[in-house]
Amino acid sequence: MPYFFGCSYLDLIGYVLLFPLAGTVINGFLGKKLNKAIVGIVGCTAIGLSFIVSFFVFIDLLKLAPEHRVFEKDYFTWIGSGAFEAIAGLQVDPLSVIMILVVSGVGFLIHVYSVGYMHDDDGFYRYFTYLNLFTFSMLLLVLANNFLLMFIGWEGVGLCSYLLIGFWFEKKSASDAGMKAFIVNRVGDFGFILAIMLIFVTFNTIDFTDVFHAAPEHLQTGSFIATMITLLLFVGAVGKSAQIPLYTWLPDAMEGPTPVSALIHAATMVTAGVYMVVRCNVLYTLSPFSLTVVAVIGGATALFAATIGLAQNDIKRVLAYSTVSQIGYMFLACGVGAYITGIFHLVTHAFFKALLFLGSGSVIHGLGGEQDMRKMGGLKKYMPTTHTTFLIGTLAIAGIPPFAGFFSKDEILLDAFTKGSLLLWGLGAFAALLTAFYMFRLLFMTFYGKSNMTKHVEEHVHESPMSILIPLLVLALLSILGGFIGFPTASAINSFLAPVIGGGHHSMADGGNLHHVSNSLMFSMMGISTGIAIVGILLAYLMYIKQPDLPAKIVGKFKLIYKIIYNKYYVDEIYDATIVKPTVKTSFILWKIVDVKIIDGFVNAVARIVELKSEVLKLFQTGYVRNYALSILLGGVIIIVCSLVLL
Amino acid sequence: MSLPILTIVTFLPLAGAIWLLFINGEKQEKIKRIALVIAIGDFILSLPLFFKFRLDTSEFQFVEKVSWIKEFGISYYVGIDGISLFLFLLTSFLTLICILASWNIKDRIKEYMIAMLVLETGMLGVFVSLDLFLFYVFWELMLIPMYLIIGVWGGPRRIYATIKFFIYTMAGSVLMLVAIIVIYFMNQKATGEYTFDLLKIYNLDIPMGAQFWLFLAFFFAFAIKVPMFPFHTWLPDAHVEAPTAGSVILAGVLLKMGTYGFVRFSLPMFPYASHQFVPLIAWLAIAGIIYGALVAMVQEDLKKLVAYSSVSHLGFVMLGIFVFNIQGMEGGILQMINHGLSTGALFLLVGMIYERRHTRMIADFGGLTKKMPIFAIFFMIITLSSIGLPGLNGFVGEFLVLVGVFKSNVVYAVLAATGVVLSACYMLWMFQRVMFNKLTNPENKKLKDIDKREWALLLPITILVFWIGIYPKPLISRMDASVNHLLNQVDEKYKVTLNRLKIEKKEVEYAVKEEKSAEHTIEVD
Amino acid sequence: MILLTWYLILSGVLFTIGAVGVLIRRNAIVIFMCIELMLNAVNLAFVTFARQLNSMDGQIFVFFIMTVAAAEAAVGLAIIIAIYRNKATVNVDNINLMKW
Amino acid sequence: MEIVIPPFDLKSISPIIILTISAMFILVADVFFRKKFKDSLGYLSFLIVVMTGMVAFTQMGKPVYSFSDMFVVDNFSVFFNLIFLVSTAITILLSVSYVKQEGINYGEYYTLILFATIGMMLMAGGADLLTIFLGLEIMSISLYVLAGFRRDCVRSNEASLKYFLLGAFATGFLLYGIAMLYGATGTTNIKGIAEFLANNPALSNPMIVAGTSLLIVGFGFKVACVPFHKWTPDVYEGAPTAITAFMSVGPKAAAFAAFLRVFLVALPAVEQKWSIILWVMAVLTMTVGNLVAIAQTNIKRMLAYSSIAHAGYALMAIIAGGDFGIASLLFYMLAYAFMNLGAFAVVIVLGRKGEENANIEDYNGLGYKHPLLAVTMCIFMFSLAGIPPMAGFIGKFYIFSAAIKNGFIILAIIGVVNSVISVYYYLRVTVVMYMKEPGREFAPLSLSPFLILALIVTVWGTIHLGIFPAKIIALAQKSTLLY
Repeated sequence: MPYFFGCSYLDLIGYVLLFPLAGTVINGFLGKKLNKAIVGIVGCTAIGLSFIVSFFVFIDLLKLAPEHRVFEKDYFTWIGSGAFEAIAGLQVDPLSVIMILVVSGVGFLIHVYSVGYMHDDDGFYRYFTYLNLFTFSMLLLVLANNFLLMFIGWEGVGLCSYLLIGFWFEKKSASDAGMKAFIVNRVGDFGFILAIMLIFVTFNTIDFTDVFHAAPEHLQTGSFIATMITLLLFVGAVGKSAQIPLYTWLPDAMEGPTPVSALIHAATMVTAGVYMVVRCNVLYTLSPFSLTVVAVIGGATALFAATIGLAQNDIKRVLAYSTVSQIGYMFLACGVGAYITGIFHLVTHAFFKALLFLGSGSVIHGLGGEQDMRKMGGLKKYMPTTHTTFLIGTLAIAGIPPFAGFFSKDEILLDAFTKGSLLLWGLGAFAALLTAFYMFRLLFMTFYGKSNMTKHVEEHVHESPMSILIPLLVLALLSILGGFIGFPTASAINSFLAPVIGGGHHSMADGGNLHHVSNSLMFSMMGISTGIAIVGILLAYLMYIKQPDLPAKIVGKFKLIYKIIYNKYYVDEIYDATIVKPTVKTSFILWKIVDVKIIDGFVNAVARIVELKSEVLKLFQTGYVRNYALSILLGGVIIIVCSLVLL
Repeated sequence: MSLPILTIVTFLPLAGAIWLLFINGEKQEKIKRIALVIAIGDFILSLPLFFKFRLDTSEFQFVEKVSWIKEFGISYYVGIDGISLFLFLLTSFLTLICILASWNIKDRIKEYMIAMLVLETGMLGVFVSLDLFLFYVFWELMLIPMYLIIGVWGGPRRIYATIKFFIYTMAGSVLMLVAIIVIYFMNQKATGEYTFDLLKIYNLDIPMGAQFWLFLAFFFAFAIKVPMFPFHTWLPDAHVEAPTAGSVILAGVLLKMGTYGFVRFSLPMFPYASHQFVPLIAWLAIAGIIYGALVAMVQEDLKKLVAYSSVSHLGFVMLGIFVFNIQGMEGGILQMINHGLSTGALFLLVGMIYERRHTRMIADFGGLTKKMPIFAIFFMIITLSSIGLPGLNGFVGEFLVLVGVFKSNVVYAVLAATGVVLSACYMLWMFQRVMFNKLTNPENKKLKDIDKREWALLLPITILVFWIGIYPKPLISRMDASVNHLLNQVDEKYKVTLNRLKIEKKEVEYAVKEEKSAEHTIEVD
Repeated sequence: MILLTWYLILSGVLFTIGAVGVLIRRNAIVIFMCIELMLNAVNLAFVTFARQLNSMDGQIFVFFIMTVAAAEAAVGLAIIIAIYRNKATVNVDNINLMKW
Repeated sequence: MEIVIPPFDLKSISPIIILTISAMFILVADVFFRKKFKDSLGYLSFLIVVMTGMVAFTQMGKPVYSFSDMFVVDNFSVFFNLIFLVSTAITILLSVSYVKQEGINYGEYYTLILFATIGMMLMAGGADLLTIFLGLEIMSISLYVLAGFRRDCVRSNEASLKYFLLGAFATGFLLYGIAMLYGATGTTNIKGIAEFLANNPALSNPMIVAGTSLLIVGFGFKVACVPFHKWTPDVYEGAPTAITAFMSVGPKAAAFAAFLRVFLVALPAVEQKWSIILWVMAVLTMTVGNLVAIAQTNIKRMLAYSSIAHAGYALMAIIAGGDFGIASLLFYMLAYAFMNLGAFAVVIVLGRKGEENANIEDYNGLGYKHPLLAVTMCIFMFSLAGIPPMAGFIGKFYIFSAAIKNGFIILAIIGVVNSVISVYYYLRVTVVMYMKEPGREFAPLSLSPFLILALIVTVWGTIHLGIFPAKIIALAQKSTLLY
């Protein structure tokens, strides 16, 4: 077996972080001087290398016996104050390995893609600096061996998304979106940070392993503390993973460059919430209530976002809402206790959603920046490769076997049905229908039917360069095969992740979660979900290919509903009216009235009173000798009287 | 410690100031150079304190003691421990930065530099003095140069601002003077010795009633300096009118004197009262955190915004100090330093664009990033550090404070944590309006990016920002011993008082019982 | 035989008259005379006490007071003359350049 | 029977004798000097004062009584004598060029100053109400004249008239008070009174109480405390600046010396009455002085009110009493002498014949026209405001400590609050000097070597007493024993 300087590859885990960081530093300091080719190469190699290392780490981990597949490496004490100690240390276990593989793998492809996509942008080096920094933070997030270090990555990815959303900072909408993303995430982090403190106060440590070991002894199931911790953590997850009620930033985030949307707002960052929930599954298992909350929020979001997706015309926004909804699925899975399924869907989703975004990017690129689907159509003949890959992606997300999405989504629905309730299953199933529908709507509007492009655009439209197409092809491949790591059931991923679930010490608790499900049920489920998907597709076909005037009619029928959906249920407006505006107004009052008028007014009033007194008192100094004499006499008399009588 | 390093570091600037007195004011370059050399020298001299500092003891180190006014038992008694060490270093560091930052001041440069150096001596003195009287002398002494700096080199409303600053601060501190004298005589009654020696007075056990009033007197002095809500209104005025360097010093060091005072004097001398006052102070601090953040959000003047953000940040510090546990205390001290660095840097940055554009109105800016990318990078980093992004200095302090607070009172912690969200709001919003969006204002079209000098100003601070953010151990480990000792000291004295309380209560009950039984007997016969 | 008390009362009355005079008269000279009156009231008191206690101190004191009064008179008149030179008035109510 | 001549020991009053003789000599010499040599009279009297100072200093040590207990030389009086001599010396330094410039360069000027000094010394050393009365009169009469020394100037005349009339008026009260005490106790000797009151009921005796109150009126007038303060601003404004400086320091100190001796030695039995009265007076004095000073535009007048305020602080020392109180008063008076004389010195330096430039606006931008002078003024202002490391701070600190030590904490708090108020108007001077642009050209300074010397001495005193007060404090503590 290949060893590196005689030490196991696990010891090299640090390099997974080091390479992206190095890339960041190089591009950050020298990028301005270097020419674009080098910047691109540096950016890509950094991630490429860390992918390779991750791969070897993965291999090494496989060599270990399943229940020993936990490797921790502490570097230095980051914060140590009294009993509180936060170590800068990394933890390699099946879960984190899968994550780093996905992050660095997909990340690498998207870096390559970006070289072509961003080529004409003069912020090129800036872009790659941010992107590398993001990859670093994301890897840190998944590799961290304690909550606080994870929090660094957590906020780091938030920062990068802020920077990248606002990458074209001269566009106000872009910088607004960036700010919105950061602040909404902060709201989530507010919960997260409180959770960390609560964990520390409860367990007197914030190290994953220790906490998860201690948890079952410390807290009995359903205890208040456990619920509080998990809910607070979930607040963080909701913020990061754009779930109800904090999802509003994600669609706006589409202001950023498309590869960014692919990497950060589809494949990796937004799924951090799911990762965190799974990482803390031990805690969640201790609190059924929180689990229910997670499931319900997930299911609701899945459906809610899907409905919005129906009526969007901006190609990226449709994908954004589908992302929100897909993450909803993942939480749904976690919520019903099928953590592994959640991760499974996370992985497949990473593949096909990245693919879809990159595809849409290719389209936008080809159309010279056009994002409105109503101005597209019939692109099939112009950009065949893009079309093919995009089709694959769409099939995958719609859940048509044997594409990746099918297996994961189907498993989620199954779990929802078996472990959850019919309601949850209903939510999921209906969302699946809608998903299939709006994704194919997107596909048809973009690639089929007659072209609605302007002449000008039509002349220039072209297939994208290789650097864009190659990543598409690779991802397409993954979207096709990705599903088989989770099939047949009781499969690789299950057994591989099993140790992580339940803190590893009572292993296989959840591992073979499908054993006790009869095959008949399983296959009927598969049938149903496939059926649902196909129905959705047919609907889309009917409305957007067969009778293109149908949508208009329907809209005409349900004007109100359409209007509401089209305006995303006015959620942004509601937030603005109920939270943003009042806050600003109060602040103004506090400043103009409380601060200036009352507090400072009081201070100045004191001074003025003193001056006034002085003006008055000096008038007693009349300048007449006799008044002076009088005051002496009176003074004397008063003193005598006082000393004789009063005192 | 043979070499009186503290004295040298403290008084070197004063010596420099005196030297400058005798230099012709026309020779601006020369004057600037001398001042700079002095500041650099002072900073370098202060570094050994950091490296030679012994981690294993809570004793005061580098101690020097010389009788000053024997008749009153006043001595020149200086020394530092883990609590003052960093504030001391911060002072010498920031003064250096400030003198470099004032390079473009044209008029009365001589007087300016003299004021700066005298100010440095005053500030350093405050942090090292272990004699109440000496402390008070430095505390007041440092007012004069600051008053001149604001008043002479300040903006249009400088006179109002500076007089307000001076009198407001003075009003607070005179009560402290009375309190100091009272303690002095109490100690004399108790031990028969006339002394202002802080360490001896630590051992004085002050009756509870007296503690209450004495604490209050000190509280006003310090709370005004911090400034705690609602004693903060001098701060925005002073900041807005002060020249850049003035603001930097004001935010970076002067405010810390208040918080430092609480740690060094109020807590160990009046443990009982401190505990009694926790609710009041905590709520004021929380009010400050939220109020400061909200008011900062809607400011139109950059400096005002930063000023109010200081109110908010120092709320954290106060909260951390008054939870009486190690995380809170260390977080608080660390946060003092962080705030000194990041807010100081913010004022520097604001000063830089002010020098170029002669306006601080946020509305006049926008899209600067296009013209000044490097500036933008620094500005971004500092902004992030001030909103406490993990990995930068701000986070470490803030988080430790929150942990400490959480341990003692969850409600406080939750309320305080909202400050984390709010700070992101006002800072990022400000950043966006200044640096992002289209560069519309033609005035801004000809802006130049930062030059070498400004690099030299920002780079060291940025490095520290990262260092403290990523590897704060060297700082925290130096605090540990002292903070632990302080907390134990406070705790023990507090317990003693409590026990006395119990005993007295018992006696009362006992007496009552006695009477009862007596009456009973009477009834009997 | 007249009780010493009467002398004291007389001196008190004199003193009061003098004081009141200072307050109500406008002419600097007259005011000064009133002050002299007050001093003489004091003298009377001293003498009375001296008599009562039959000790000399009081009477000696009186001598000193008279001397001092004389000196004061000299200076005072000089001052009044000086002011008359410049202002051609000795009415104290017109002499209030300096006030507040 | 043979007449016993009580022993009298001239050595004990040697400073006074020296001064008297030289004063008279100057008076005579004046006749023979031609106008342009008149300065030498100034130099001469300065030398005399310095010499006297040396002699006086040698008297430190064990107390000496003489003239049948009419006069005492104890450290207390010696310390005060030094204060007087310092202030006199500095005043003379201020005067030499000033009198020339004002055209009042007559020999009497110095003579009178010296006589005033003699009066002060008598007051400080007076062990008998008679001596004190004499000293007070000698001092006052010379001052009446000095106040009106600019004969051609109406304001000067007015000043002296007001001072004279009111001074005499107040003397009346003082004397009546003495008379009553005499009547009640049968003696005017301070120790005698003390002994009598120690053995007889004091509080119940209306005559003693009334007498005490009348003494308060008399001394209160001299130290200018409310409500007997009204003459101060007018007289200070009208009098020649040098004399104003002198009056604000020497006579005030002398009055305090006598005040303190009489009340702490002779009338401790009545303390519980007068301490309350003085308490109220001190509060009124501080507050009124500081408040009204804020509204002043003329710097001499402002300093007049500030001196009233300082009288209020000094009263605290008497109220506090005890060694601490006495020592603090001694120290405070010395510190006050330096800083106040210094401030007036600056005023004189800026003054012109005719136009005194005594309006605060006249100081606009001084900091940049005459930086050094401005710095000096700042030092005095900060010292008067009681900001470390100046003498004023230590002085205030000392007095407040005394008050607190003896349990007058409320009084101390009122005191410190007042000193905050005072900061406001002292700062205003520095504000106009540094933060306002010069309104008009400054006339060239009238700096004579003597003035410069005076400035140096005062600055040195102000700072030295601020930073190294130990020796003086020790001396003051040695001088607290009263006999």
